[in-house]
Amino acid sequence: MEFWKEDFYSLKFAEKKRDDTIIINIGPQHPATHGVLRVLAELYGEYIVRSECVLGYLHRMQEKMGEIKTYPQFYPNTGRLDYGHALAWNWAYVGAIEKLVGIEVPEKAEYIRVITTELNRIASHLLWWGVYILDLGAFTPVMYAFEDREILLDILQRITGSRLTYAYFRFGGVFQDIDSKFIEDTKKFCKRMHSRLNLYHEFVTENIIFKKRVEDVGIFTKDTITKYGATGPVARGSGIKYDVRKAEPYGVYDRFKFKIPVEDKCDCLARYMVRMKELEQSLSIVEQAIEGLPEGDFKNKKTPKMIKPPAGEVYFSVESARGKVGIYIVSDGGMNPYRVKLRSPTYSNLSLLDEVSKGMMLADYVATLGSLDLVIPEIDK
Amino acid sequence: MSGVEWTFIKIVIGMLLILGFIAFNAILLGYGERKISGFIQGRLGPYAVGPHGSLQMMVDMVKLMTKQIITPKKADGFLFWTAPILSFMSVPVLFMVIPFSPSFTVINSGLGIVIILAFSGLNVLALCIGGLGSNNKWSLLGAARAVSQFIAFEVPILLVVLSITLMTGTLSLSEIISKQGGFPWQWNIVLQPIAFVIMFVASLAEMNRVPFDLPEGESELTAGYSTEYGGMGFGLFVLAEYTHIVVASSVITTLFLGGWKGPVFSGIWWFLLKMYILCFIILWIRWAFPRVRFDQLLNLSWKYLIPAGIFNLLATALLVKLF
Amino acid sequence: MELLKGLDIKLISDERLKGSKYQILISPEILRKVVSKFREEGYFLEDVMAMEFKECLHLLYRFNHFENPGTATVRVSIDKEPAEIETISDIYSGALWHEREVFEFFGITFKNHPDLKPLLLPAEDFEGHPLRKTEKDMKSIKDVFPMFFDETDQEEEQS
Amino acid sequence: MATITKEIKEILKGIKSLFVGMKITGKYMIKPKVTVNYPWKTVGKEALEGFRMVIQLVPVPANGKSHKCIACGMCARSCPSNCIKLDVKQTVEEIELPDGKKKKKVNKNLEGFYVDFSLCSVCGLCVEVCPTKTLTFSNYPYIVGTTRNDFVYNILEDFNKRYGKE
Repeated sequence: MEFWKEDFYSLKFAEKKRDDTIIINIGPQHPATHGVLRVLAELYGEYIVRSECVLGYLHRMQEKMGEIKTYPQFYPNTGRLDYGHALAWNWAYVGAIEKLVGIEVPEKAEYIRVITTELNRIASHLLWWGVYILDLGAFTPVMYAFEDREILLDILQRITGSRLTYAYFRFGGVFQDIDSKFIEDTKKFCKRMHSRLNLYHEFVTENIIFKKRVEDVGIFTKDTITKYGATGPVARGSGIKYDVRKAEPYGVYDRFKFKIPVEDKCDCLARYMVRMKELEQSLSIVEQAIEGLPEGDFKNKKTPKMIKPPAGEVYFSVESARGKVGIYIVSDGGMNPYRVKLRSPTYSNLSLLDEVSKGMMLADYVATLGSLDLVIPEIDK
Repeated sequence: MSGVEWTFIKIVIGMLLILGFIAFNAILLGYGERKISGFIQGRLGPYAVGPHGSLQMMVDMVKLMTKQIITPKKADGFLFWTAPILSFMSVPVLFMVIPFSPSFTVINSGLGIVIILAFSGLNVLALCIGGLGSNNKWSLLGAARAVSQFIAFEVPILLVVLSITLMTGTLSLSEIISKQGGFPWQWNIVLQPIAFVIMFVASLAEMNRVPFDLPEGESELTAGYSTEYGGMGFGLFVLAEYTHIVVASSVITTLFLGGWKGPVFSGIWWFLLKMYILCFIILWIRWAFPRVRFDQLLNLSWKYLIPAGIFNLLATALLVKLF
Repeated sequence: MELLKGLDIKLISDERLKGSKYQILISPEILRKVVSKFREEGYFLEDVMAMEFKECLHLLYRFNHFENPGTATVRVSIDKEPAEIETISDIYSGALWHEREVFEFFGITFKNHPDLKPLLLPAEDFEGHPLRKTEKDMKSIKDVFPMFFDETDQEEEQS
Repeated sequence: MATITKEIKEILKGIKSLFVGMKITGKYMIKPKVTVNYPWKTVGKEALEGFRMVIQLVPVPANGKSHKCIACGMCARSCPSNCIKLDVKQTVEEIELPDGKKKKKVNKNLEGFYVDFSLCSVCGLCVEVCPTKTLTFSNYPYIVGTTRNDFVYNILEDFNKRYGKE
C-alpha cells in the first residue's frame, strides 16, 4: 500500500536534477530551520547546487482574518505573527489605526511604548544569539542567553501580562501603566546587561572556531539586498544604513540619541556584529527613555469606543528586530477593514537565499540561515 | 595446569572484569556528561531518579532496551544491524592490552600499541556500514564524513606513536610506563609536549567529540549516521562512544602521563585518577566550543597536525641519536 | 516625481491616502517601464499586493529608497476577465514570491513569470482564491477611492 | 615573512580564545544554579503577579459577596475568538410607574458564564469593554486537563464558590 505520495514541489524540483547529485529535504522538521521551513536542496557531495524554499506549512490566512474581524478584534493576531518581537507588530497595527482614525497618543504612553518595544527587541536579539550559536554547534551559549532573557521576560510579564505573544498596546495608549518596581527592575537589568555583553563577546565573538565558521560566509551584495527588498540587520550587515526609527521616525524616537550600527563586510559575521551592537543601542534607548519618562495618563481617554474610520487607506511601518514591518489597511467606512496587508521583513530576507545559496556548503547554508534570524509564522502569515 | 590453561583462564576472567569495567564506565560517563553539562549551563542536570539523579543512566538503559526494534523500509537489514554490534565489538579487545597496573594487565604483549591502533579502526567501519545501510540521505552524508575524518586523523596518531616508540625503543605498553618515572617531570609529556597536544586533538577527532563531531552534527545532519537508529541500536553506538573516550584517555595516560606510576606509592588508583581527569576534560570541552566546518577539519589535520607530527618525529630521531 | 517625467502618470495627493510619500496611478502597459526606472534609481521593492473591487482588480507595487526614505506606491487597475499582467520578477527578483502569492490569493496570472506555482497554499487539493470578495461585501472602487477619478469622469457617469 | 608572523599570531590568539572559553564554562560550573527545580520548588506568587490567565469576576468591594455583571453580552460580542458564552434567564415583569403608565421591565440574571480557555488569546478586550468593570485576569498558571472541555470554565460558579454567595 503506497501511502507515501511524491508531493508536488519535489516532483517539479526533481525535473531539472543532474544525475550525480542527491536531492534532500532540509525538511519542515529540522533543527536548523527554526519553525516549519522546508528547503529542497540538490547536493553535489557537500556543496549545494541549487535550493528552493517551500513555504506554507504554518499558513493561517491572517489577511483574510483581517477582513472578517473588526478593527479591535484583529489586534491579538499581530502578537502571533512574529513572536520574537511581538510588540513591534502590535505597534505597527495600533499605529496604523491611530493614523487612520486620528487618535492622539499621550506623552507617557509613547514613552512606555518605546521602553517596552526596546526591551522586547533585546529579548528577541538574545533569543537569536543563543539559537544561532546552537546552530553552529555550541550548546552552552543558548543557556546563558536564556538566563538573561528570563529576567527580561519576568519584567515585561508583570506589566504586559504575557511573555511571548503580547497584546499590551491599545488604540491611543497602553493597557496598563508601569509602576516604580518595573522601572527599578529595568534599571537593574540594563546595568547587569552591559557586563553580560562583555561575557558574550569574550565567550563567542573572539572564539576562533566561531570566527572561522562565520567569516566571509553567505555574502549578500548591496545589489542583492535592493533586488529582494531585504531590510533590518540583514541589510545593515551589507553597508546599507536604513532603519525605520531614523528614516521615517514614528512615536517619540526622534527624542533619543542612538546610532544605527552598520557593517559593510556583507557576511554572517557582519550581520552578527550589527545585532550585537544593536543590543547596546537598545539598552541606551531604554535608559534614556526611563530618565525622561514624563507624567500623564497612559491612555487617551477620548478614544472612540467604536472604530469606524472613513473610507481611505493607511500604510504604517515600524522597525522590528528583523527589519521593516509594514501594515497597510484600506477601510471602506464599515466595521471591518476592506483589505489588510502585512509586510513582514523575514519574507523578503528569506527570498534572497535561493539565489545566494548556489555553490554553498551545507554547513555554510545552516550558518547563513541562522544569520537571517528567521521567524516562520511571520513568513507564512 | 600448564601455562597455556592459566593464561586462558586469566584472559576469560580479564574479559569479564573488562566488560564490567566498560559497563560501569559507560554509566559513569553518561551521568557525568549530563551533570557537567548541567553545571556548566547553570542548571542542575538530572535530579529526579535516585539521590541527585544518580540512577538516571540505569533508567535510560532500561528504556533503550525496551524500545521496539525498527528497521527502516528498504534498508539493508544485515548491514543495519551489524553496525552497532561491530562498533561495540572492537572495544573490549583494546582494554585487554592496556596495563592498568603491574598485576592488572590481562595480556602483557610486546606489541601493545600495534593492537590498539589496529582495533580502533574498526569503529569507523561500523559507522560507515551503519550510515550506508540505513537508507537515509542524512546518514549517508554522516557516514561519508566519518570515513574521511577518521583517515585524516589516523595519520597524526601514527606519527605520535612512532615518535614515542622511537624514544622509548619498545612497542609494549608496560615497558613504556616502566621507562617513565613516578614524578610528573619524569613523564613523557615533559619530553614530548607537542606530541601530547597532537595526540589529544587527534583522538578528540577520532571519537567524534565536539568540536569535531561532524558525523553526527545534530544541527546539520539531524544526528548523522545514527538518524535511523532507535532503542538498543542507538544504545550500542552511545556505549561505544563513551568507551572510546575511556580507551583514548587511558592510551594517552599510558603513553604520556606515566600510567600507574605516581609520586608516592604507585598503583592502579594513579592510573584511574589520571584517566578520569582526562575524561572530565574531554566531557568539559563538549560544552565550550562550536562545531568546526568539514573542510576546516580536514585542513586542520593535513596542514597542521601532520607537519607538526613529522617535525616532532624528526626532532626525536635527532635527539635519540645524540644521547 | 522627477524620475518619471516622460511617462503619462497621474500623481495623486489626498489626505485620505495616508502613509506613503508618492501615490502614482498608471496604466498596465507602462508598468515595466516605470518599474525599471525605479530600479535604476536604486529603489528597493517592499511588496506587491492586490485588492478586488466591483469593476477591477487593483494592484499596488510599493517601493522605498535606502538613502532618501519615503514610500512610493505604484497603483495599477486591471480588469477581471483576463486577469493578467506582465511580471516584474526579471527586474526585481524579490517579486518572484510576491507575485506567486498574489497569483494564488487572487488568481492574477503574471505573464512569463519563471515558475508560477502556489507559494503558501497547498498545491494540489485547494481550489479557489481566498482573498476574492463575495458578492455581498464587494465594494466599487469609486466609493473607496473616489480621488482616483477626477471630477470630469464623475459627471460623465452621472449624466 | 609578515604573513607568516600574522598567521602564527592569529593561531596563538585563537588558542588563547579556546582557553578563555574553557575558563568561562569552568567558572560557571562553580557558580550557584540559576534554574528553579520545578516539581520540588515553584516560581512563587510574586513572580506571577501580572500574569494573565482565565478571566474572573470581581467582587463588589462594598459587601464582597456579589458581582456587578449585568449580562449585557458586550464581552461575548467583542471577543475575537468568541470563547465567552453567557446563559441568561430573562424574566419580564410588569411594574407600575408613578404616573400610572404600565412598563414592562426586562431583567436578566446570569445563570452561567462559560469561558472556553482553549480558544482564549488573553488579549484583554473583554476586560476593557465591560461597562461595569467586573472582569479581570486571574494569574494561576498551573491548569491541566485531559479533555478539551476541561478548559471550559464556568467562572460564575467559581465566583460563588470562592465568595460563598448563599
